[in-house]
Amino acid sequence: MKVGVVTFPGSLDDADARRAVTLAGGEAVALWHADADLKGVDAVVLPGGFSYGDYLRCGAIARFAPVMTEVVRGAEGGLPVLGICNGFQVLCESHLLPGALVRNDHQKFICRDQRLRVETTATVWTSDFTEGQEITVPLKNGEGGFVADEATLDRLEGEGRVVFRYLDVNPNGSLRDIAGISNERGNVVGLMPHPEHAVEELFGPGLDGLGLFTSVLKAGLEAIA
Amino acid sequence: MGRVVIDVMPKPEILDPQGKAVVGALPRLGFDLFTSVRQGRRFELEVEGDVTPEVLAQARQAAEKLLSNPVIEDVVSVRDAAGAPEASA
Amino acid sequence: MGRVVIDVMPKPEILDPQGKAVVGALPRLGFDLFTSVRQGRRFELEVEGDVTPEVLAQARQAAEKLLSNPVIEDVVSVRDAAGAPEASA
Amino acid sequence: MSTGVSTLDTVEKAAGTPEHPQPWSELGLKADEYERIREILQRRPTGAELAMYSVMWSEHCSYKSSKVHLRTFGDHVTDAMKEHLMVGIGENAGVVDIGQGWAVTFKVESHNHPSYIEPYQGAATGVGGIIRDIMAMGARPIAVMDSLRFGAIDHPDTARVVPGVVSGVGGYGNCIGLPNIGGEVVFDPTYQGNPLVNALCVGAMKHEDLHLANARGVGNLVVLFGARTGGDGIGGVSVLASETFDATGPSKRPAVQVGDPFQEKVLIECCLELFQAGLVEGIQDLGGAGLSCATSELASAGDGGMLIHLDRVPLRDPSLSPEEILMSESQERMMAVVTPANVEAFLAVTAKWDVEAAVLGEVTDGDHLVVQWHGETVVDVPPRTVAHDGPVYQRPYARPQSQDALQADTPDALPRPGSDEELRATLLRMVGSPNLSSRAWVTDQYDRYVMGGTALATPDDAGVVRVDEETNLGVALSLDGNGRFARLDPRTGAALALAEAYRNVAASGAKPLAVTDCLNFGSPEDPGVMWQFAEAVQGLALACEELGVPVTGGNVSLYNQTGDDGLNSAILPTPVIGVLGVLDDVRRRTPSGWKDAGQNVYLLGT
Ligand SMILES: Nc1ncnc2c1ncn2[C@@H]1O[C@H](COP(=O)(O)OP(=O)(O)O)[C@@H](O)[C@H]1O
Repeated sequence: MKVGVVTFPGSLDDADARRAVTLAGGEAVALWHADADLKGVDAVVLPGGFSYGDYLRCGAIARFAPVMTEVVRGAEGGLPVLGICNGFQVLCESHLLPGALVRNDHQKFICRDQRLRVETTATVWTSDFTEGQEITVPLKNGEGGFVADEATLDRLEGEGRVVFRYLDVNPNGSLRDIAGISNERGNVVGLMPHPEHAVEELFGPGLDGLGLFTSVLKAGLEAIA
Repeated sequence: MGRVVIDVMPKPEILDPQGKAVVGALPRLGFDLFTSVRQGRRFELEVEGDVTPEVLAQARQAAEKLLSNPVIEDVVSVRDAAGAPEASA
Repeated sequence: MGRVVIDVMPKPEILDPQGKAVVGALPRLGFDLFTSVRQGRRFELEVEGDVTPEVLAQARQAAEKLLSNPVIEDVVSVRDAAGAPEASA
Repeated sequence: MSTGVSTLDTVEKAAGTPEHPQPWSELGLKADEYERIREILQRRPTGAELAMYSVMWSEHCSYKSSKVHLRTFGDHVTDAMKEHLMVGIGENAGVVDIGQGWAVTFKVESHNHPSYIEPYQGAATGVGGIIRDIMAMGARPIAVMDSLRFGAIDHPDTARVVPGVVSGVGGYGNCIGLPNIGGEVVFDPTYQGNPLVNALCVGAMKHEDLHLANARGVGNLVVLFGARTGGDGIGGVSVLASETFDATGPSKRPAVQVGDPFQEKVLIECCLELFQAGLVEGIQDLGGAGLSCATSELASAGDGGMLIHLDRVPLRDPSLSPEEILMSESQERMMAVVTPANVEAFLAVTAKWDVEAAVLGEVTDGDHLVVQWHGETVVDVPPRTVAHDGPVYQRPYARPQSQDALQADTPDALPRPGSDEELRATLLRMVGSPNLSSRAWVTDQYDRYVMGGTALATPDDAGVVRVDEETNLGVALSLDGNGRFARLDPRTGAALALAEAYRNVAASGAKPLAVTDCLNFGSPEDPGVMWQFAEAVQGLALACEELGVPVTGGNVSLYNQTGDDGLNSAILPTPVIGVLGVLDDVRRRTPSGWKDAGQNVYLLGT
């Protein structure tokens, strides 16, 4: 199964996302922001970083990259898409996911090993976890506060679309401790923490991040079977 | 050479961490008159010639499509820097 | 309830990476009229009563001391949101 | 003489107006230095030449006060110490062979004064500058570290400087995607008006990717690429600019530089693609002294001359004069030497990354660096005289009288905790003191995970990163200094700083291979400070020889003081030492601290 990882100018964790895909047993394919071409991949990861410097709003300029037209079209057709950190911001800016990410409430960049609860396994990116499973993955962001209006938050909760929730501490002021959400269909997931940095023993806080990548690979295999 | 000014502010109902930080810091510096602060963005766009209605129309489109995120922000003004407000929205 | 608006912009001679990023993105979205963009900040400060000269004076001080970094930014305007410009600097 | 350019100070004009008064003193040159320039050129310099010489002969660029002492490092390098050295002192950064076809390059550099003026941007551009040094060797940067020193923690100005510096280091490093794997934070009142911001970068490359900064091959093209050139950091030269401009004068010139880490990130990827495609003959970063430095150093290290058309430099501010363009320290720029056959492919790569590039000129068969402005020659100099043959000072130095009293005042006079209660209170006070407390408030603001190769970082004493994903070959680094020890005895203090960094690297399981150093001192014009400097260099050189690790490069920062009152207003003498070691498999690194109950604890050494 082929998983594409998009590189925008300013993407930083693109090589890490490709490594995670490979370690999970998939084939990682590098996608370039300026190509309106998904090279026939079966899923797409929008990685972390500071696309275009994130000087305007995080993800605001990346959203208009040629490759995003294809990603949006694919996502609407059911293609699994995962946005990590800056990728999550791009998904919100593209309106594939509701809400927005604003500056951390404490105004600083924060890097820490973050505990999360997996709130649902009903997405293609979390089927390999168990409901309520507690995992630890690195978090690193300056603008990670998830905000949306009350009605949207209620809908996300009601429809089981809150995918990850912060445990112990809310590191950035996200409303209702939300760390990650999905679209209605469950093929598009965005989260602020970095599962791709918890896939290799000794190079991160453990292996808890692998689950997202093995989930989508399994979903892919089932689709073929 | 003309110049268009665009103001973008966080929606009133949206959390504004920067504004909140400022309002907390002001009294510590002895500025005690302000009850609330919101921080937004101001863009200055330059054009070759005059600020025509066409320029203003394109500026408003850019403001709504790129310079602001409608989920959390409002475009509060698009105007000729000379002071004339936008023709009409 | 009164409101003061403060505009802070990067000094013209200082590199403005924000503005640079925007001016690079605009033509890709078909906005071709703009030759340069600078991005600054706009603050809205609220006070209990009216915007008196005293309020404006304190707002200007706050703008210079806290809201802007005088090494790289200029306070370009401090005014009553009702539109009246600042009394005098 | 054409009237349209009558304000332009050309070589032709300079030859005809020998008596024209020049602001050499305002530019920081001494009378004898100005005379020497006239001797070299056999005429008065043009304004542009004066600008180049003045900046390249400054303490910062020429090392004129420290040069005679720095030679000590070379004198104490044995053949055994050179075993792993591919490039030693003198290039942008030293290069160390770590085996399996891999090499690493690393260097520490200071950005002290700018960080006091504008803490965020000063620190940010400090990180940006050292990263470009590493890129210029052909390497991919893989990690950064930062060693920071501030004034008293309860001083009001510390509250301005500290958050700005920390978020500047983080802001640049995080945005460019380099893990921060360690550093120091120290508070001491002597750094009050003069904080130290020392940044280290380490990069890795395959042996064959090593690039050196020289302009060889007649006909090869000189390309400037990256950010546009603005009026950054040219405060001093405005005296020249105001001479060449009419009454309206130049527009305001910024005192500080603003960094654009996004531009630098793109520049890194662009450079690596250029290297990989074999499109670069020589490369040089633009840092202090900007184009003056890049052109004269490239030409000086090459085998011919160089012709530069300065009017082809892409400008951010069109009002800049030729002198100012030569001096501008605008960030995020690089200069490459490219064969004519490759230039099209070169420009295709820069275009792919949306990086602006301009062919400024070419390598010539002469032996002069010639700079033209719209066809008129404004610089015509032997490049070596600018870049390498600057003045060398034998500054007087002497051990200050006060040193005896300082050393006689031993800790024996200090009160000792006498009871359990007092011991407890002392311990609590120490744990809570600014210099011993947790550094998480700093390190939590730095990304240590990006690139996925960090095997050790905070709170460990050494940082460890992987170089090769296949084999897990990697490096360990530690950056340490102790100004209080160095103040008591500069020779021993420098040796102890080396010993600490060396121990930290060794304790992580790595084999220490090489050393970089940033020597932060007060004014070299004070014989007491100069003595501290000379002693520290001696101590470091001897300790390096003892331990068998060579100094591969570094940086000297002088004039770190807030007044003219000699040792009383100088900072503590602060040699900051970085040690690099190699691990064949970083998965076998040893973290500090014990992990499980029941483990035995041993104390080693004396
Ligand atoms: N400025 C800094 N940047 C990055 N890491 C830092 C910085 N200061 C301290 N650290 C890291 O924090 C940890 C604790 O630092 P410190 O208390 O100085 O340790 P020690 O006293 O053992 O040398 C170390 O891992 C060190 O590398």
